Amino acid sequence: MSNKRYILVSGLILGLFAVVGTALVGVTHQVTADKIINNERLALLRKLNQILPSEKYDNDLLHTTINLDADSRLGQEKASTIYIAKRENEISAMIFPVIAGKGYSGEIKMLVGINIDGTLAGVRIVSHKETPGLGDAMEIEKSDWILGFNGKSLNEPAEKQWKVKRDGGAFDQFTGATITPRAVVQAVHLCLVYFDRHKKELIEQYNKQVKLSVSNKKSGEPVK
Amino acid sequence: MSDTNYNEISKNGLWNNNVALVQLLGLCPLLAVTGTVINGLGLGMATLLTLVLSNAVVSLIRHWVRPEVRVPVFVLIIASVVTAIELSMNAWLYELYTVLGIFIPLIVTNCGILARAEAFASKNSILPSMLDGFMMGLGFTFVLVTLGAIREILGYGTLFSNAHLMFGDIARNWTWVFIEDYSGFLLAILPPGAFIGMGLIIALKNVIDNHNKKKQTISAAQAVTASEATA
Amino acid sequence: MTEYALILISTIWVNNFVLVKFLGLCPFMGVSRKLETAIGMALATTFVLTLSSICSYLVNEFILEPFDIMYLRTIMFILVIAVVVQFTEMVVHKTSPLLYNVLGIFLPLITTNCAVLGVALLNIQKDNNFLESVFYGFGAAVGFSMVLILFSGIRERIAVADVPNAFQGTAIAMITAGIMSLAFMGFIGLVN
Amino acid sequence: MSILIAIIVLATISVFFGLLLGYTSVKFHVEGDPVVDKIDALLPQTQCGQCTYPGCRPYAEAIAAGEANINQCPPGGETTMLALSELLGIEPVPLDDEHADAPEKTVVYIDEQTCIGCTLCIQACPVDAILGAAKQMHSIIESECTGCNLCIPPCPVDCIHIIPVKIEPETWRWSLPESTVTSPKA
Amino acid sequence: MTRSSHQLWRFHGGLKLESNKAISTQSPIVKARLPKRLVIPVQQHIGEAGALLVKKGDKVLKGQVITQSNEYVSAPVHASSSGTVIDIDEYPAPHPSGLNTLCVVIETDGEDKWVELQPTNYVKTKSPAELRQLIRKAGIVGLGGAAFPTAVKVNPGPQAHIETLIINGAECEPYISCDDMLMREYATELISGCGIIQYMVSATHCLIAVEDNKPEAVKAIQTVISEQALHTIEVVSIPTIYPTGGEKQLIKVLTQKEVPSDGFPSDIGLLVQNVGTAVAVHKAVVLGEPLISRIVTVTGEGVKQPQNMEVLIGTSMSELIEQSGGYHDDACKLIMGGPMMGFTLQTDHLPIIKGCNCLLVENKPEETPATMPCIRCGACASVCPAQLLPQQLFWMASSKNFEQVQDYHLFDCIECGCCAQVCPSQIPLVQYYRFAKTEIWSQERDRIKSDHARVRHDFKQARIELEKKERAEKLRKKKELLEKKKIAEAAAKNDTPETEVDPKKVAIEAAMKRVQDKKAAKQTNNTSSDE
Amino acid sequence: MQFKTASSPHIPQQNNVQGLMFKVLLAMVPGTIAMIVFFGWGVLINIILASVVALSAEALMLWIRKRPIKPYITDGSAILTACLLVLALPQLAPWWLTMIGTLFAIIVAKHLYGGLGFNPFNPAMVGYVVVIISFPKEMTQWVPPLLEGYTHLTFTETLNIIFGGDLPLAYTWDAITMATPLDTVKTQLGLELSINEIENHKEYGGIFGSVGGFGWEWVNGLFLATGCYLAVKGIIDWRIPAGLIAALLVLSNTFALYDYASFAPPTFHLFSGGIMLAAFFIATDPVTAATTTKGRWLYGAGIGVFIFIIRTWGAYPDGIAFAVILMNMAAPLLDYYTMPRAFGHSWTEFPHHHKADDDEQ
Ligand SMILES: Cc1cc2nc3c(=O)[nH]c(=O)nc-3n(C[C@H](O)[C@H](O)[C@H](O)COP(=O)(O)O)c2cc1C
Ligand SMILES: Cc1cc2nc3c(=O)[nH]c(=O)nc-3n(C[C@H](O)[C@H](O)[C@H](O)COP(=O)(O)O)c2cc1C
Ligand SMILES: Cc1cc2nc3c(=O)[nH]c(=O)nc-3n(C[C@H](O)[C@H](O)[C@H](O)COP(=O)(O)O)c2cc1C
Ligand SMILES: Cc1cc2nc3c(=O)[nH]c(=O)nc-3n(C[C@H](O)[C@H](O)[C@H](O)CO)c2cc1C
Ligand code: SF4
Ligand code: SF4
Ligand code: SF4
Ligand code: SF4
Ligand code: FES
Repeated sequence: MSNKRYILVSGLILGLFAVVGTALVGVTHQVTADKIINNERLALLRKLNQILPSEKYDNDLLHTTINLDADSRLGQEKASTIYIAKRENEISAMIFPVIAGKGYSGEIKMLVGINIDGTLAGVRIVSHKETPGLGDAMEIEKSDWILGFNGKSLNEPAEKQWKVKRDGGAFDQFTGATITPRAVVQAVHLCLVYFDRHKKELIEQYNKQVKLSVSNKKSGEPVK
Repeated sequence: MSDTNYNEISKNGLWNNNVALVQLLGLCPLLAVTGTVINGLGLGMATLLTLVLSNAVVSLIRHWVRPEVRVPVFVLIIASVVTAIELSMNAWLYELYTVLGIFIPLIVTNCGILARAEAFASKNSILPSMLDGFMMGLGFTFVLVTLGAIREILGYGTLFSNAHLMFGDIARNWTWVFIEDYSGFLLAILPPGAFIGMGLIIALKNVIDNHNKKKQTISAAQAVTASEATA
Repeated sequence: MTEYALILISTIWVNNFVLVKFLGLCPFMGVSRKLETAIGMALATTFVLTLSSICSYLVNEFILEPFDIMYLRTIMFILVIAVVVQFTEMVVHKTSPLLYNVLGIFLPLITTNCAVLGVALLNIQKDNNFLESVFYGFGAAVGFSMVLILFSGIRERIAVADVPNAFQGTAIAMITAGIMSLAFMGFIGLVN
Repeated sequence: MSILIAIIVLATISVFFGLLLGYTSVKFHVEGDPVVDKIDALLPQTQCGQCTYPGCRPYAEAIAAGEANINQCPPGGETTMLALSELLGIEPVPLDDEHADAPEKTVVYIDEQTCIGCTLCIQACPVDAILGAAKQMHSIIESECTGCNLCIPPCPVDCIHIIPVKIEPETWRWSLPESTVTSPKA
Repeated sequence: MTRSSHQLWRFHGGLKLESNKAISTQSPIVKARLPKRLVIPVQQHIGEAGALLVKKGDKVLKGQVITQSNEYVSAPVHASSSGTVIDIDEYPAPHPSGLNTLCVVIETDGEDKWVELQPTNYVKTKSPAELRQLIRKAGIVGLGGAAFPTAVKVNPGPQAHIETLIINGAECEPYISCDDMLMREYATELISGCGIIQYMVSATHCLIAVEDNKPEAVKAIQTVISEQALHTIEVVSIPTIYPTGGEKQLIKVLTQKEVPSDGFPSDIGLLVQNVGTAVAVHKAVVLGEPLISRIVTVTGEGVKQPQNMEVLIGTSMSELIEQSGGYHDDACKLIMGGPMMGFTLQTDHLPIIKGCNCLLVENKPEETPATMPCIRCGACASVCPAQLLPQQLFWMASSKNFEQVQDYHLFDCIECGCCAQVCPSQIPLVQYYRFAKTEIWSQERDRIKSDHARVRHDFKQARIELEKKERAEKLRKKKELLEKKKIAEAAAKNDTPETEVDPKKVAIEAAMKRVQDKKAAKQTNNTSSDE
Repeated sequence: MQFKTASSPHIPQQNNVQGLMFKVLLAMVPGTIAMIVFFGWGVLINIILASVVALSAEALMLWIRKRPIKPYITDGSAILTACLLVLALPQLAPWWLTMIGTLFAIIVAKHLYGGLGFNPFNPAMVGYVVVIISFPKEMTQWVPPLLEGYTHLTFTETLNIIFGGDLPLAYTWDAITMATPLDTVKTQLGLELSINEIENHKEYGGIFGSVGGFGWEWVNGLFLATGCYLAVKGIIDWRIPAGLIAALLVLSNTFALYDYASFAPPTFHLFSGGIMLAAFFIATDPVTAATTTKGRWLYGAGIGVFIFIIRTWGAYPDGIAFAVILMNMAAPLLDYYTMPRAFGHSWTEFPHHHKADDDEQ
């Protein structure tokens, strides 16, 4: 066989299999694409629902959001998304992504839900690198500690009490591990303070967004 | 190959030439996802499916492929199969999929699979190839599950936790709890535990093999003496 | 600059590909019996891993995303890697027998090293930009090479030790890897 | 539609890669397998065929092709097996039990009274270690004999005998000290 | 008294050992009785054994040559006394293997009659080459232990320029005192021998190195030197550290130079000879006497009367022991050489050879120490005078990793035994090295043999091939011939007038046929060579 | 007459492994007593427990492996491993924790590799790392050193805690344990206190003595003294501790000079935690250390560097065990690349491969 044909055949064989393989995958993709997107949505929603049970709101939580620029007060160095819960068209709560930077080892990523009246709806840990068996008691799967935040607010306990017990505060630490809870308490507290200060701005920003999208919709432009 | 020895294929896949224990291939997923039995089982199944399908395809096309594109073609086939499986799992076993994470697409580079394609499927017809794939996959899954069980029991004190990831909500209460309030032997769950556990399993296989060999030689020797006695 | 340094520290020490992330274990176990071969494998892997990082970035940026076929990423990456590796092998084989002896014979083995595909996938997952991708791949490779070479040194020692029968060979190697991994746990917390 | 795009993109790329590989495999073709030579150099060249291959080189080729195990050469014994495992970077394989100990080195000698000068042994000897002509007494050049024993079966009068190679003080070897704590490995 | 103006250096490692020499230096050197039987091995040196010049039944005189070799590195062997050759056969050799070696057995006649000797009165009338010839004829080998033919050593070759002759009187091994006594009693001969060697290799200096635990010897030599007012010979007292007597170590101590690993002292302008060798040279040149006797230290706690003896080569060890008062009851180990480097013998019915400087009888009923595994403590490395890593050598030798053990310079090991001496795990390290060395040599021999076999095999293969080809060729030629004949016959037939065939056509046909045949033949050739 | 044969040398010698180990054990006594004095009976109880477990495990493994038991049981290495492990553990470590650590050390880290002399990793440190990773909570139960304000336990109380796991009625864990100085410094630095503030803190300040942690200074000082004695006697190689201490000193000094508020001073580094124990007794374990002269310098220095890195930036308060195992990993390569120049060889031919020579020919 001449070299040229030899080369050509190689190319074609590979091409042929590529076509077949891609077709297979393509079809699978078509079949599964919607489901996958749905799955991802559901997963996020489930997490949010842990903080804010679905009966507490009636809007499409996943699509009611404010995009926030990087803000070190929430520990976020990248732009982040705040989820807005509404009930009968009134904003009832917000869920903030918060990062506690002073954990025992590395960042602790959490979601903090705050009712519009300033009380905590709930806190959940999204990811962390604390020592397993020591610092990980903050996970809901490991202990109920994190539920202790429910219903707390800036004044309840008092400002000075937003510490772990060892530091003279109101929150339990874990035996042998003070740093992790300290970091979490601190971060939650900061978030509450943030909410307290910026509540108005946030609501305004949201309303603006809504208007914009409404006008956009009117002018027929899709929202990104 | 008409006189394919199916028994032999099965034995090789499950034990004598076990992908994980003997060929030492596919170690990454093996060690990475075996924190629990269910994770192991999930990845094992995915791998098994990949092995069967890719072996089948490779066997079908084995006469058409020329050497310089052989590896790319095989890889392409395996990758297609894996991606299809990945997408399906993502759709129907979403949570398991997120737990196994990057190791599902990495089945592609599970050298065990390419090795079977090269060593067996490209030389045999479709049925033996599929059986080979199945048995190899089963052997692999077996190791995954064993290691998963060891690590789960030691690490969490449970077995079959999170079964719902794979079998749906009915499986939520399948979890066996061995020790209530077990604080956990973390080593077992952490990376070092995976290596050490695997080392112990391989050693165990060696012990069993040695034992069998001894038995064989002893029985052989007995047979010889017996025949001598009769003669 | 510090962020690149951190990527290197992270990939080499803290999130070592082999001992912590469980990638590239097959060559780690398979090619570590002798120091010399381990060094060869280390060099070859460093080359391929870095290359694969670059290729996968390019493929992602200029093919997958523009055509919106992200779901084909596994296929694309592995195909590109396989072809690049085989191409390199053939060229090196012909042009530089010396280099071939050092690197070439390991090249085919590398296609099925999950670290190679892993680095490509992780780069996308982490949204690394071009330079970050390169550093990530290079760091991962250096981490891989380092533990591979250290491991081979220890294995040469173990090979002459009075290891119990059942543990000879791969069993004790696994346990050794386990203890190495234990030691690497000490780096937890250095960087994230 | 999106499937079509996917297929087109991938197919184009694959064809390109295929062409590339085809081209390189033609342009950068390399002949020969130097590994065989290296393996052959390690074998004892006794040419005895105990490895089940007709001589050392065929065995070397079989090893290189991955068809034969490295522990099949009894004359080479453990040393050769270890050398091969080193060369090929594969795990040492224990020798089959029967050949576990390095076999004693032997040569043959021809009982000159009985030899009828049939020249059959000369034809069998792979290394021309037998001197003699038709109908005349044959004798072995001891220094050339590799101890392969191939000359024994053809001999019609069974006049070829195996004798151990004599050990002189100069060729004597110190033994490996027996460790009192770690029993020798299997 | 001693001129220790000479600057000294230190070599790495080494050990300070209890010398235990005094027990054998109480009395002067005793001449051993003439034995009834002398068993003289033909191979007593490094290099080739010579061919026998005598046969059973021959009468020999003292000093008569009994083997001779044409090899460069070899030395002849002489009859140590007059008598009759009663046997030439294999006898146990004084060798760690305990194997037999070819020996000439002489029954002495008690007359001890010399062959005619040719003394040289004025050494400098002879050329160095002539002197070397004398030394070669006298069968002199190094008496310091290695038994390397001295004639070879004193011929460093045209390029080498020997600056300094070093005479090794260190005698660093414990117990041995033969060199000590030799220096005390034969100082004059020693100085004479030094002068001769110095002249032969035209060395400008001569240093006689003596460990500082032998002040008497130093004094004796010093006296001779000052008596004769020699300026180029100097005696140097060196610190007592084992193994400072090792050639390379001694050179380092005296000159700070290191002999290259793959070289000889001559490469750096030095020559080292043992004191005994120097005396032997004196005897060979000045008196014309070949090397037929040497001084042997018989010592140790297991022998009743330790002493130094002048012994004829071939004398049985048991006789020496007997003359030294016999064994103590608790004697348990017989060692040829010193306690650090010597090897044990299974029996004392062995002949004294040129390289045997000491018979050491031990009485410690030492239970074999429990060997523990190496704990890598590094004690061995810190005492190794060759600056090796003994424990690495040990690991590799014990796992038969003969490649790597050479990477770690196994062959630079001088087997001094320091490492084994300090090893807390009591590992017989030196035996591992000896095992590895002999094993490697053996493999090397096998390799040479197998290379050789491959060549011969290929050669045979090629020959068979050739024969096959030739046979095929012959066959083809025969066929062709036959063919031609046929054609010719046919042509002849065709020549008959009845049929009119064009002769041209016939010729063309024949030619075509030939071409076809050739093609066919080529093909068969090709296929056969493919086989 | 027939004689015994043996290989040279033939001089009986005094050195043996047993003697070596017992000398090291003896040298550990003063420091250990200081620990008992400052930190209570827990140390002693755990040492006894660990030694018994270690010896039993050793005997069991030898029996299974069909090796002679007596020479190994009496060689002292198992006891040494047990003692070193216990000295690194918190004093109130529960019995099962000590046991798991010891069993891991003896069985996995030592005997799976073939027992004495064959293990590439320091058994005691492997045991320690296993337990600190697996049981971080228990590993923080350090007793405060003879300080006021903290309750001190009697022998029986200690025994009860270790074996029973329960505290005497009146006590809480927080009352009888506290973070070690190292841990405290790390924690408080994390909270952005300065070194000075930490040392003078009304609550934590008490645990700091004049140079290192209170009590720890004495323990370390005694280990330093006996360690030096061992080094002088040539039982351990002085280069390893020297390298370790030098590296730690240089690093901590540099950083403390750079920013004295956020980096602990060198004296604190050297006299807190188990540095002297590590430098003279742990890093010097001949089996697992590098063996060449240069290799030993590098080995010691490497441990020092890793200790500093892990102490300063890592998650674990003290990095000794990790650092030691990390350098154990490097020891074979260190040995290989620091081979001494053999007599009569030149440096340039390193690393010498005669195989390569063959190829050239
Ligand atoms: C190995 C190890 C891991 C630790 N991990 C954590 C952790 O993840 N979270 C934490 O808060 N403290 C952790 N600590 C404990 C801290 O070092 C510190 O001692 C503790 O937080 C102080 O709390 P305490 O005052 O209650 O003892 C760990 C300690 C050790 C030794
Ligand atoms: C094969 C061989 C060749 C030697 N060639 C020479 C030589 O050419 N010149 C020389 O001075 N010594 C030569 N020697 C002698 C050695 O340098 C050395 O003196 C001898 O081996 C005795 O040394 P020892 O007693 O320290 O072991 C040779 C030795 C051997 C084994
Ligand atoms: C460890 C060792 C110790 C030695 N000690 C002595 C010694 O004390 N006296 C001596 O003459 N030769 C000794 N030799 C032999 C010398 O190295 C060298 O071969 C000898 O001096 C050369 O002289 P010769 O050829 O005349 O024997 C020793 C050799 C070794 C390897
Ligand atoms: C100076 C010296 C230090 C030692 N240090 C340790 C040690 O840190 N850890 C340990 O388990 N054993 C130690 N040992 C004991 C012994 O060497 C160790 O158990 C071996 O590693 C077992 O093979 C030491 C022994 C000596 C002589
Ligand atoms: S068994 Fe060994 S020596 Fe004999 S022919 Fe085969 S390779 Fe050669
Ligand atoms: S003589 Fe016989 S045994 Fe010797 S090489 Fe020839 S055939 Fe083999
Ligand atoms: S002296 Fe013995 S135990 Fe120590 S390193 Fe050397 S061989 Fe090993
Ligand atoms: S016997 Fe060899 S390795 Fe041992 S100290 Fe002497 S020279 Fe060094
Ligand atoms: S499975 Fe990861 S390299 Fe083989």
